[in-house]
Amino acid sequence: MRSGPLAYALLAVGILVLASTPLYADNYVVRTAAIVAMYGALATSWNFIGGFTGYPSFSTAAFFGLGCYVGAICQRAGVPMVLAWLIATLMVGAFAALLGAIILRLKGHYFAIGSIAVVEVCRLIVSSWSSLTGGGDGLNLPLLTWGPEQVMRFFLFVMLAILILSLIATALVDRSRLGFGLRCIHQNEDAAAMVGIDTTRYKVAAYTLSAVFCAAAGAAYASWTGYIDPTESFQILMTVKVPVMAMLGGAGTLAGPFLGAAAFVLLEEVFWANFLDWNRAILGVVIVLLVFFLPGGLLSLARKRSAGGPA
Amino acid sequence: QETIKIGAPLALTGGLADEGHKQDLVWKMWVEKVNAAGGLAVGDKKMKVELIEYDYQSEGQRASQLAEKLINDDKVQFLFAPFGSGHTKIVGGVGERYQVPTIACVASSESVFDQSLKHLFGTLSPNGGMTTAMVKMFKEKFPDTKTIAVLGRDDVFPKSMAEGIAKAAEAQGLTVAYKELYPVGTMDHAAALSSIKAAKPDWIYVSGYTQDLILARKQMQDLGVTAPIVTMVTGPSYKEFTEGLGKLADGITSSSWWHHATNYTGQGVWPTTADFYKDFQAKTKGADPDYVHGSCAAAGEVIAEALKRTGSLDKAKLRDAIASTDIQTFYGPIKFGPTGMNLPRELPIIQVQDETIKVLAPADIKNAELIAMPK
Amino acid sequence: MAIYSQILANGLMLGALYACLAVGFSLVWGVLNVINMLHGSFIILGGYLTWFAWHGWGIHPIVMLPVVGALLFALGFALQKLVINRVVSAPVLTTLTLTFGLDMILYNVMTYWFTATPRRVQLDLGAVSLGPVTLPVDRLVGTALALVLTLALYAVMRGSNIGRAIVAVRMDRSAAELMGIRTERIYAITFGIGALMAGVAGVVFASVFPITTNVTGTYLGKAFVVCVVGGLGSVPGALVGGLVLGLVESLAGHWFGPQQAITAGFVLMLAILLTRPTGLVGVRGYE
Amino acid sequence: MTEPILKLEGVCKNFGGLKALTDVSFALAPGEVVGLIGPNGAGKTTLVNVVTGKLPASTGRILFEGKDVAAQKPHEAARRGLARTFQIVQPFPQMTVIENVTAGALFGGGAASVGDARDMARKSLDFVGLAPLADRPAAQLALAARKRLELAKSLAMQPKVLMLDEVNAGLNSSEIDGALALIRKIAESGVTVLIIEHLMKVVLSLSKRLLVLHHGQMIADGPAKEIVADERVIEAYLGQKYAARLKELHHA
Amino acid sequence: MPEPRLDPLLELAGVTSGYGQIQVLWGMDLAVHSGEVVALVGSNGAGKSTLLRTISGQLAPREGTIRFDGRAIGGAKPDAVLTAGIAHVPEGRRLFRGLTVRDNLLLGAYLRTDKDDIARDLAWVFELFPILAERQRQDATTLSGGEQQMCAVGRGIMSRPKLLMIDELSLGLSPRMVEHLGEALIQLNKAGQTILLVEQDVMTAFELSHRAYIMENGRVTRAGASTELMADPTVSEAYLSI
Ligand SMILES: Nc1ncnc2c1ncn2[C@@H]1O[C@H](COP(=O)(O)OP(=O)(O)OP(=O)(O)O)[C@@H](O)[C@H]1O
Ligand SMILES: Nc1ncnc2c1ncn2[C@@H]1O[C@H](COP(=O)(O)OP(=O)(O)OP(=O)(O)O)[C@@H](O)[C@H]1O
Ligand SMILES: [Mg+2]
Ligand SMILES: [Mg+2]
Repeated sequence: MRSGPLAYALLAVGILVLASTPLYADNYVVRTAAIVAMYGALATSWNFIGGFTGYPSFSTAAFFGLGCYVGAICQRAGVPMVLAWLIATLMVGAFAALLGAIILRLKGHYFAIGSIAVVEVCRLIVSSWSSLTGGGDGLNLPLLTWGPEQVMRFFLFVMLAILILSLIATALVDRSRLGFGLRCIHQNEDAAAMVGIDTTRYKVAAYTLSAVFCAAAGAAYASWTGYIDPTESFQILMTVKVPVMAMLGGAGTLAGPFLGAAAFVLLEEVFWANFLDWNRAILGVVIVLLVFFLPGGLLSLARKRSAGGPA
Repeated sequence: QETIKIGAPLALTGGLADEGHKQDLVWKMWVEKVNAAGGLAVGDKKMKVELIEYDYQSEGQRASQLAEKLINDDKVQFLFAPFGSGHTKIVGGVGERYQVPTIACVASSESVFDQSLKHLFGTLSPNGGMTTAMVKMFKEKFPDTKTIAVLGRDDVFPKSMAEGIAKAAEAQGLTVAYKELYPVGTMDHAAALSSIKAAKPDWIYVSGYTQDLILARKQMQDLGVTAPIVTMVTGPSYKEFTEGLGKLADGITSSSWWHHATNYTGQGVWPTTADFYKDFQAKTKGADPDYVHGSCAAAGEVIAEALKRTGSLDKAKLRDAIASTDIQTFYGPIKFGPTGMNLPRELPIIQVQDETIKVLAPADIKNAELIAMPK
Repeated sequence: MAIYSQILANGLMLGALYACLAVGFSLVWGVLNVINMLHGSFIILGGYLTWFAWHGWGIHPIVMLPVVGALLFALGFALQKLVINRVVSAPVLTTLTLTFGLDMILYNVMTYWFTATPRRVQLDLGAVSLGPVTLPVDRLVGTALALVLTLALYAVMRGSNIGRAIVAVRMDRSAAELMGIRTERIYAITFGIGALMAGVAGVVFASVFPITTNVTGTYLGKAFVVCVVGGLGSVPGALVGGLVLGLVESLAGHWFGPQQAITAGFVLMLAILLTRPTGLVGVRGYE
Repeated sequence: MTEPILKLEGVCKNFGGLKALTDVSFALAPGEVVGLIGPNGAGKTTLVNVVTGKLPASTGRILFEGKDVAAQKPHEAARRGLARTFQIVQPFPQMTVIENVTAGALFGGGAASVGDARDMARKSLDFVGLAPLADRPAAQLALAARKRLELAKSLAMQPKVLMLDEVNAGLNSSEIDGALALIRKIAESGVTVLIIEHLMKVVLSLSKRLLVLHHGQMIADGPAKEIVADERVIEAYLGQKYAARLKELHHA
Repeated sequence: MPEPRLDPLLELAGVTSGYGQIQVLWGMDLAVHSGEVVALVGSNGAGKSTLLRTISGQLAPREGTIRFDGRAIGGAKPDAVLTAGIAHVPEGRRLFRGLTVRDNLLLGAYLRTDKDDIARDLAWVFELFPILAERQRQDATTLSGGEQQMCAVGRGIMSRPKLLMIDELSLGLSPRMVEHLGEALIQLNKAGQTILLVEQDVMTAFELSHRAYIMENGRVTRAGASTELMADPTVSEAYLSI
């Protein structure tokens, strides 16, 4: 992943646009910006395992949902909000590390299935452990008492902060031994082990990184909506959507997942606002077209233009 | 000319699409009727009503997103909450934050209203009212009833019904021989039904959504699981249930919040239940409305009344006016309790007899007696 | 003890239906390396066609079996030939994205036309009793059909030229070309067979379960589990996986309550993934 | 007699019912160059896999510098100085040649930073003569160059023992001459080399000592000249015609 | 009827070919007559495999003509080329995992419909390689390297080709196995099979063939009778040293 200045410029512009929405736009736009930031963070997070390492992970919703629940349970126990988010992040990170040590022994298809099963199992456990999680009734969280504008801005900046942290982590990993090793694993895991890469540890690190930002986003999201339940928190759809976003933008790049998330969320926005009955189908058509005409993701457009002729 | 804007995030696709379409249908009927009459009275002038709907695809996250869009972009003055307790909570939370009065027509779990959302009002009565009376009546009619088996879907409303009935049954001296929840996404009830069969209960009570209940009834038949009383909540309230089961629906009891056989008179565009029934039949070419239709169609009257009384569009005033609503409609009385929920009333108990819905209680609208399940 | 024979019978009957549901998905995944997100919708489409034929013209589902099979084969064949083949050798995430998009379209079309109302073909054939065990006739027939169809597919895969060609293409596309196999055509046939099996599963399901578009995700999830338990890409794998899953869910439902039945299925799947990633009867080679 | 650097004692490896290695024992002295031959399927590659931790041994001890390493993972083997090449070359295809080798230096060769690793990689590319292709993606290389890349990568790991699994297969005679010179150079730098090869020309011109595996058993271990005249080896491996050809050459 | 002895069975004239932007073949001329064994040797990356792929239709020639049995087959798809009578045993055996030895062999006859003849040919392959008959129910990829190579050749024969092209017969095989396979090829040829053999081990190649071509950088640099080439000091210097 060679991230040129273009990628950084795109990112900076994107983040600035999102951050400045409260200055000129109404609350709904701010909210959309916060959702873009949230999905951006999820997709960027996924990139560690899916993009760098090339493992088709579908665990995003599990981490997000666990983040929701750990955060909510802490908050209900009286832990201050931000501390609750932190606890959620750490606990889910630890959980991902443990889980990773087990399911990362699987490769390819089997890993994909294992990771998707994790979402289901988490959902089922959360919904049957009613004493702690409220089961199918879900959990209510204390609503913030500030005015709607303030709440919205606050969560926009929280989501942006998570996004920026995930991007910084990406940039750091990209340059480090870890990033190099992960890319080797992506290319050829056997050979990677043979040159001395502790593949298990590296993969677990990537998987954990792919979890922590999701958990943080989930915990913040729970505080934001004020009510969570198992079906909403562990959505299989989210688990498929996030990799799709990353693919749309360009998996394995710094800016791609964020751009893909932004494009996806905005497209959804346009379609369901304008096509009541056919929004899903139209989005489906757009996805199909993108797969055909931009298989390398949106970023490949920019790259094609800047790269010129064949090397 | 200014209009009154009501926003409704609806599930037009996804798991709750059918319910969403019902809401969409009657709300549109109501708006049409109101506007044909010149609009709603706000003080002494009349204003047209505009209904703005978005499809939230049965996804909670999106429901809250669309509620915000309705408030911020479309500047609606009121929200109609979508179907189901869970999504009502989510949309209610958004309404609360923006202090936009939100009318929930299809949420009956007390847990939705006990979180001090000051702007959320529900037209259904608490579902606690559906259990105690039912146990009492069945015990009275069938004194041999000693044991009950309960199978409930693990979802806000069906779960609270399952738990409520078990509690009410125990309180009145029945033995709960079996009580389990099944998770959302269950494809098959054979295992649970086989266990129930082994327990030989006098009463089988199943809660869930239409498709779960159709499957459960069908499998009961297949596996030879029977009891003198079989209750499926809220199966027979829906025509999809009776249509899907045909003959098999016979004998099944349930409770409901409203039935078109009732005869209420009140204010609004449909002064009597019969008026509404007639319009509805005309619109749907002969279909029968269920409680979702009734409750949603009546919800508009809450708004109409509040506007009439306050004579302004001030949100805070409107909220207070709604809180003190006390009206009669074709759907029955609407008067909100301290949590914002319609006050308890005697709810209809119904039974399918010869593939049609009969009302067993309350006494004033009753048109049949409870019969045992056909063998 | 009587209850156990009933529970086992329930489990086996359910398991056969699961096998029928999963076999096409497994084949497409194993051979084409495509995780077919459309599979659940194909099943429901087959189910709806059956329902409409039955409801509208009183056509018996058995008659619809070959009709729906042929229609879905054609649909699958065309989709693969015209759309999916263009990216079939791309990484699995790309094809997944593609079928995800296609499913959004199909799903939307189906909910628009058919609505989400649960429909059921009311055959209500009653039940037969074998000692303490009650066997619903429609489910028994469904089970038999599921088994026969799955075994028929197995026979095709094992004994016919097309079957050999499908395996060959899966294992080594360019070597298969050298055998004179037209790989794109085999891909389309395989996807067609996958859709066909989904369609006939839909016919069987419509006669046994209420069907609605809401359950496409559930079906897809079951197909996943069955594939893993039995082994990816093989017909016997789907059969064994389906039966084992049916039994486990049935027993767990009895012992721990229905709430834990699905969890038990997933736990079984995770356990198998970790100890025997190739499934109970799977072949190696899909890593 | 110096302490052996690598020593196997009674190593067995089973795949289900198949006995791929049965009771294999031998030792390599530091700096030695030894050939390992045997019919197809004899278990040679399996042996390398077991020694480098890619596959766990069923039973037996593997001593590296006197320490039992039978339970090691591949990356531990690499860091200890046990490097290998793959019979079917395994580059990181989308990475450039230099990046491939850098990976070896960074993770196996103990380089302190990515920059250091790059310097080490450059040296090892020079050593094998791949420097001109340093910036090509590995996937574009022809077979001979790929095999060299494997070598360069292994060298960058600063190995003490290097196991070469058919690095010369598919090369023609003149290319083989180049490869031979390279392997000799590696051996001269003190690395212990185990060569697996079906090309007798390579094996004989590099190693004085030969090991012969047959059906997973070590059927011979000794000086190359004696081994190629051994009836069992001729029967199992060389074939009469080839043995005759070899003998002719010896007389000439 | 054309005179079979004079007209070559396969004839390439000025064929160029390659992958994407990389051109590999730069004007190949080559002929194979009925009943011959022709060897093709050359350094690594010379383009031998590319040539076979171009003939068998996996690659389309960019220029030049390929004639087989009197018909132009340049640019035809692999199944058409196979139907015309050319079988290609690819480099590295490429047997199908998960299929038995027998199924692998039968796949060689995928395009044939003559059931009885297929059975007869299968029997003939088993006669040629008795070990395959012994192992016919076993998963093909569990065979030893040499046995796999036999199976691959057998699979080629199963299409009953007029021309059998074999890429890298001896790659990774023990000397004894190479000898064994060589004998089998000679037997095949005696039974009338025309063979185009690509072989890295030049000594083996010359021993097995009647004529040979030497390729370098996508062109033919030498051609002639194998015995002559073997005796040529320039050739033996470049390609032969034990
Ligand atoms: N992972 C495995 N699972 C099952 N059997 C295996 C596995 N790896 C190797 N084998 C079998 O073990 C035996 C030894 O194989 P190995 O690759 O070590 O042979 P080899 O001596 O390297 O042969 P060659 O000279 O052909 O490379 C063979 O019969 C092979 O089929
Ligand atoms: N799929 C491919 N894409 C791009 N280039 C290729 C491809 N396959 C081969 N090449 C290139 O084409 C050239 C000729 O390769 P080819 O395999 O035909 O050589 P060969 O004579 O068969 O060599 P060998 O003796 O190694 O088998 C080489 O430079 C190689 O790198
Ligand atoms: Mg080997
Ligand atoms: Mg070649």
